[in-house]
Amino acid sequence: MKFRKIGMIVLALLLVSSLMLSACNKDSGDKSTNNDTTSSNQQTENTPATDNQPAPSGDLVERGYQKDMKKDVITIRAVRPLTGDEAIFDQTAFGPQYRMWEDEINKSGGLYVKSLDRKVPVEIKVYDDASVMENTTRMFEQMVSQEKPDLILGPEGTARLFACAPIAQKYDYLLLAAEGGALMLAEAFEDIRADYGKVNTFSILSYSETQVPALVKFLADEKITSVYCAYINDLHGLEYWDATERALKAVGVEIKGSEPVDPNDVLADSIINNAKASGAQAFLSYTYPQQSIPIAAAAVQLDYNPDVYLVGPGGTYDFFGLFAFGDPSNLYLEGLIGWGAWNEDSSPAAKAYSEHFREYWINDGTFWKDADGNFKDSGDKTVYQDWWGHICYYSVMQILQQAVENAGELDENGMIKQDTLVTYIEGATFDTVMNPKLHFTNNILLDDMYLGNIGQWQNGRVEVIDVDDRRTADPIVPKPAWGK
Amino acid sequence: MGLRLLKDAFWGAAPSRIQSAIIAAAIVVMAFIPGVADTYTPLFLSWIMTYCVLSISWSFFSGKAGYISLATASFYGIGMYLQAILGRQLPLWTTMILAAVMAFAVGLIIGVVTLRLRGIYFTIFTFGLSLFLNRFMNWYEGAFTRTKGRMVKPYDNDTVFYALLVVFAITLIAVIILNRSRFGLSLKCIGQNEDSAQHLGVRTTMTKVLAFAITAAPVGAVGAVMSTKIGYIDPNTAFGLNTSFFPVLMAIFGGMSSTYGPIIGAVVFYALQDYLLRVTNWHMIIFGAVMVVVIMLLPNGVFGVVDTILRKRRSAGGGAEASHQP
Amino acid sequence: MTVFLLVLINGCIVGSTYALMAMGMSTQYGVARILNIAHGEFIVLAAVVTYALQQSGLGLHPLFALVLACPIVFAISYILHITLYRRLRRLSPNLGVFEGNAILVSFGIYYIAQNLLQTYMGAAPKRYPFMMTSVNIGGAGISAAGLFVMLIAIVICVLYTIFLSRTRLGKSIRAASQDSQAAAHLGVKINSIMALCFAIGGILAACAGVLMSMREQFQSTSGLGYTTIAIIIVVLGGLGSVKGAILGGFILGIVGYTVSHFIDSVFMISVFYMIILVLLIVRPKGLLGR
Amino acid sequence: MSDIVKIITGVGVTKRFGGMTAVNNVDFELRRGEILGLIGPNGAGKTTLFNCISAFYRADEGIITYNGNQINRMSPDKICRLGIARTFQAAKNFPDMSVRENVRMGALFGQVGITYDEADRLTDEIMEFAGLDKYAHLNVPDMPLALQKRLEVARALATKPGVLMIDEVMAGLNPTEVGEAMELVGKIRASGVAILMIEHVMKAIMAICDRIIVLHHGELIAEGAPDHVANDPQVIEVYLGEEA
Repeated sequence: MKFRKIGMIVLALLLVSSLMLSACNKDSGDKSTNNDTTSSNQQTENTPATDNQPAPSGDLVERGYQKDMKKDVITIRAVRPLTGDEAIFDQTAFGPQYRMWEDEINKSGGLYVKSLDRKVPVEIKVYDDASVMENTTRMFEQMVSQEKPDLILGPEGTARLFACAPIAQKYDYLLLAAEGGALMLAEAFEDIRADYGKVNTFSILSYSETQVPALVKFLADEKITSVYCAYINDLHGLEYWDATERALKAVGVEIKGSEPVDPNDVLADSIINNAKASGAQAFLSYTYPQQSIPIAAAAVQLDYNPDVYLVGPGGTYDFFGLFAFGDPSNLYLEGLIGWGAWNEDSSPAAKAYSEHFREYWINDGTFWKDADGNFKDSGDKTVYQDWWGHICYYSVMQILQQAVENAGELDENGMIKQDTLVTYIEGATFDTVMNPKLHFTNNILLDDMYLGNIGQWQNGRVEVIDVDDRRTADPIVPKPAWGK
Repeated sequence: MGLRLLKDAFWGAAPSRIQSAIIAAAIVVMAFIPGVADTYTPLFLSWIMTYCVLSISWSFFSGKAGYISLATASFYGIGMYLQAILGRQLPLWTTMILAAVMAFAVGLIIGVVTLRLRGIYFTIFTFGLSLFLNRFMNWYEGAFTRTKGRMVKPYDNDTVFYALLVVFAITLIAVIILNRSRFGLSLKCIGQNEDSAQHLGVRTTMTKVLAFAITAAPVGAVGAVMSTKIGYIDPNTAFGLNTSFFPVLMAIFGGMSSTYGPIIGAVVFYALQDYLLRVTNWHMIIFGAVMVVVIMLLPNGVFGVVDTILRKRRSAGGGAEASHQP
Repeated sequence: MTVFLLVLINGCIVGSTYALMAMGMSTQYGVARILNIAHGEFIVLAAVVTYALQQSGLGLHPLFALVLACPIVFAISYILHITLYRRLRRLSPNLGVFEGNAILVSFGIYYIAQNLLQTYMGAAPKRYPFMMTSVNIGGAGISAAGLFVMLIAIVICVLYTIFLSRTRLGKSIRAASQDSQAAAHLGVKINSIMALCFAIGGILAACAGVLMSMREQFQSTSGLGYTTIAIIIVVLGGLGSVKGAILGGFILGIVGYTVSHFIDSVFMISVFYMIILVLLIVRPKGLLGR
Repeated sequence: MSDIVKIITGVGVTKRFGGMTAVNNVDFELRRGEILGLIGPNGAGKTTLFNCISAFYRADEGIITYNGNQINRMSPDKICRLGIARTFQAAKNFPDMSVRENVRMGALFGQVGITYDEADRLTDEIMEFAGLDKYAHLNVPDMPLALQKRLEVARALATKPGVLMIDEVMAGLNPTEVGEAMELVGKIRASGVAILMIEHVMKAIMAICDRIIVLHHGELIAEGAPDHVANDPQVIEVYLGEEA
């Protein structure tokens, strides 16, 4: 029996130590060896190793001082859910944008890096965190501390953005957020600025800060006097409804009632019956597709047709009519309002981008409509168009591209310097599909940067109905009956 | 008198010198890692130690007493939320102790209420408990604090690593000592045959409740520490089902019959999961298959296989002196 | 129409699908002693079959999917039992250990099934239009699809209870669930009965999946939600008692609907789980359990 | 008669399961250093009475005392620590422990305040007393029935009881094994431990019991010395009546 006791202990220690060794010299970055042995909690002033090259500055970059440096691929990594509850975001939201961008930029020879004065091919690789937050933060820290890629893409959703922004800051990585944005994020930015003196995370997507005032202005403009709201019991729903409730009370619109909706267990009939009983003119469904769809389906079944029916995130997606009612034409959604918003009339750049996006994915064969416009289902590869986020997400890739093109530079390990990009982005103006002269104001975009805040389905198309010059068509209020 | 009673119940024969020497050496070696390795390795090892603590604690109670508990996520989540709420005002080691005490208290209450339930009912109760806490916090946070999740004050990887190392060391040493003590043996008797144990003078209910609560404490402490590494926790993260099921599978894979089985299980399973997540989208299928195979082929895990071979050979061989120390 | 009637009818509509989900699990636990964590995945599988049939453009009524979904799920469940669970039963020293191990094995199967479903159908929610109208009862609109689903669910419940009480196979199943050793002595071939029961539980899950897909949308990850609801009802009704599962399903549907109507649905869910916890302490054998 | 010391007394002990009364108003007593046989046809309530004494069941009515204090409200482990040890009809040993370890558990938990060394010494004593040390290497679940039962008796003895309750320790044994079991029971009585025995093997009961009580349909129908009970017409009619 003695053997068993000692044998087990030795076995246990062998395994633990072998794992430690493998973790220590994990291959960090394909090019450089990991000689950074400074203790882990080094502050941000990443004192460059003493090298003989003078610190690079603008003109030096002009003279291509790094021209001869060897750099054959720009590694771009991200940690996002590819399986589990939140996998749908990578399939329909940010995913199609960065996949299209990567393909096209490599076809054009690669991403132009200022200091190298040449284009370098790009390789995007996404690690799957299986929609488990524990994995997200651990794998994100492994990515930025050990693997040290050239550039990183944002995690999925607001919650993961909260979790990863401090880690990106600690390792001084530029983080352009795609999906996700919230009032609390602005507060989180202030905390980071207080700790680190600057903020490496930039939020591009519009959120309640700009959209709720636009909605309240719209309701007042359409003389809507009463509202009922079903809001998802999570960060998005609570923030949007708190902001809306305050704004509506300020303008004297009556709140007939509100109820939280559980993300997984949605009793749609009960919600619709409550809304119907409240007699409110406007029904706000501040929920994600997983909840908005059953609620909308119940509204149709119980023929509940308020004057204004607003659906939360996903409402202005091409897939909404399909998922909710099995109707690819989206005519069924006539008059339904959703957050957004832009369409092909919003601006020439937006029109060009929309057509380009459609063409690209039709050629790829996974667009939800084929060339002559009828429905084509390719399982979880299907790509839809979204008349709120997509144009922002593609702008994220454009901002990243223009930052590297104008201020891209390598550090002593041959990786792209992050702080020069951050400083550049803070001050620069970008020519993006959502706004030709886009610029950040302390890491977020103000209202005038967006093509619109609220959209309405009108004969199969989303029209911007903000009460200002961004409006592309007059709103239809009251909403016509379902399915006309 | 009280001290003697305590010593009598909880201190058995001292662990063999070789064993204590090796463990001490291992802990000292691990204490040097943050200095040597890069910044990520201490974090990765902290997660491994987390699951070691979870599976050691699980196997000390459920593995020995035979009551399969799926309540690990509940205590883990309690620790997380306590850290999220108090993390900004109190230092880490205070919140860790508070989380351990809180988990112990909840474990005591749940234990008293449920441990007269047998078998499947106890398992369903603990499964339901984690889901209830998840949904209740969902409702409470929405209705009262008007948020879904909470930001947690971050700590750097080395502090977290040392905090974890302390909890891991205490848990491991406690389990080794308790395994030998009257308390540990009575738990084992309960697992082997509860009726016989009770008629042998073992205070079955008190032992079960106390063991359930004692094993909850380290889980709470570990939850508190690791929430600082997640940064933003919500009910699904805190009371996730994986936290209840993974330690069970790790303990079964490693073998519950020995103290070190769960460690092997935790190390191998966690490394496997991390590797699979990076390599394939089919990680859940492979992981699920490994789970099924482990339970089918190794009912008492890797060590179980070693143990049965040894016992068969000894039983057939006859005569071999068998001073079998647990 | 009084609010009470509205809540009752809608509660029964929700309750009928709950009952179907729970009946399958109750049958599987009653005889085969397997609390199947992957139960929800079979429900989703049946819903996927229905959706595929609807998309195929044959213009068939969704109920026809039963003809396809039930045999598929029956076959999968049967094979699963004779390969995995039968061997596990031989391996486990006693019933208590088997029940514990069966839960863990079913958790592994849940992982596999969910990944396969997600790989096949993607993460997007699926839905096909069916009876998108409402029936006016006493001034309030009740969803027509809901009433239709409730009707079919009640028919299935009645048929199944008759099957259990009248047919020879049904009697041997009930005998096996009372006391498997005793039944074995009476010449009931236990092993095959258990595999059959596990597979019959699968059929009931398939029925629940087909009916549920008529009323609401589903996605690859909704399986666990159905499983947890089924567990609550099986405990409420009494582990292993099919009648208890039916009664428990309707009760939970009505209680759930009432709570969500008068308070809100988020609170309702935590009430569900409170019920399961209190019940297990106060009355572990549930309403009709033995 | 005056020096008879009653260790265990039962007055009006009754136990019902649903409608059926398993033990109906039974009075009995166990005297110091005595071997008391408890016999009766199957379903007579022997094991039920047994279980009421050891608190495996809780008696519905009646009072059971041990050395004068009432025990039928106590938990089984308290009763064991007081000094009443028992075995089960189907030997309930600890499968994953060695023979010695099984006995050691009895030693460790049977008495309050016993130290580990005292427990180890007691274990060696009992192993030798019960003649188990030559089987110490055996794998408990694979042991023959006789050894399984002997192990359970040894474990019970390790709790240093004042009374040992044995439930059918000879059932299913061959004649030589019965002889060995009888010899062990005799040795235990000789060591001063009173014994209450349920047994079907008449030869053994008649040979070693000082007194016998007979139960039938939950009621006490006879009590006294073995030969007195053997000739009691009611007992004969009950046994013959049952078997015929």
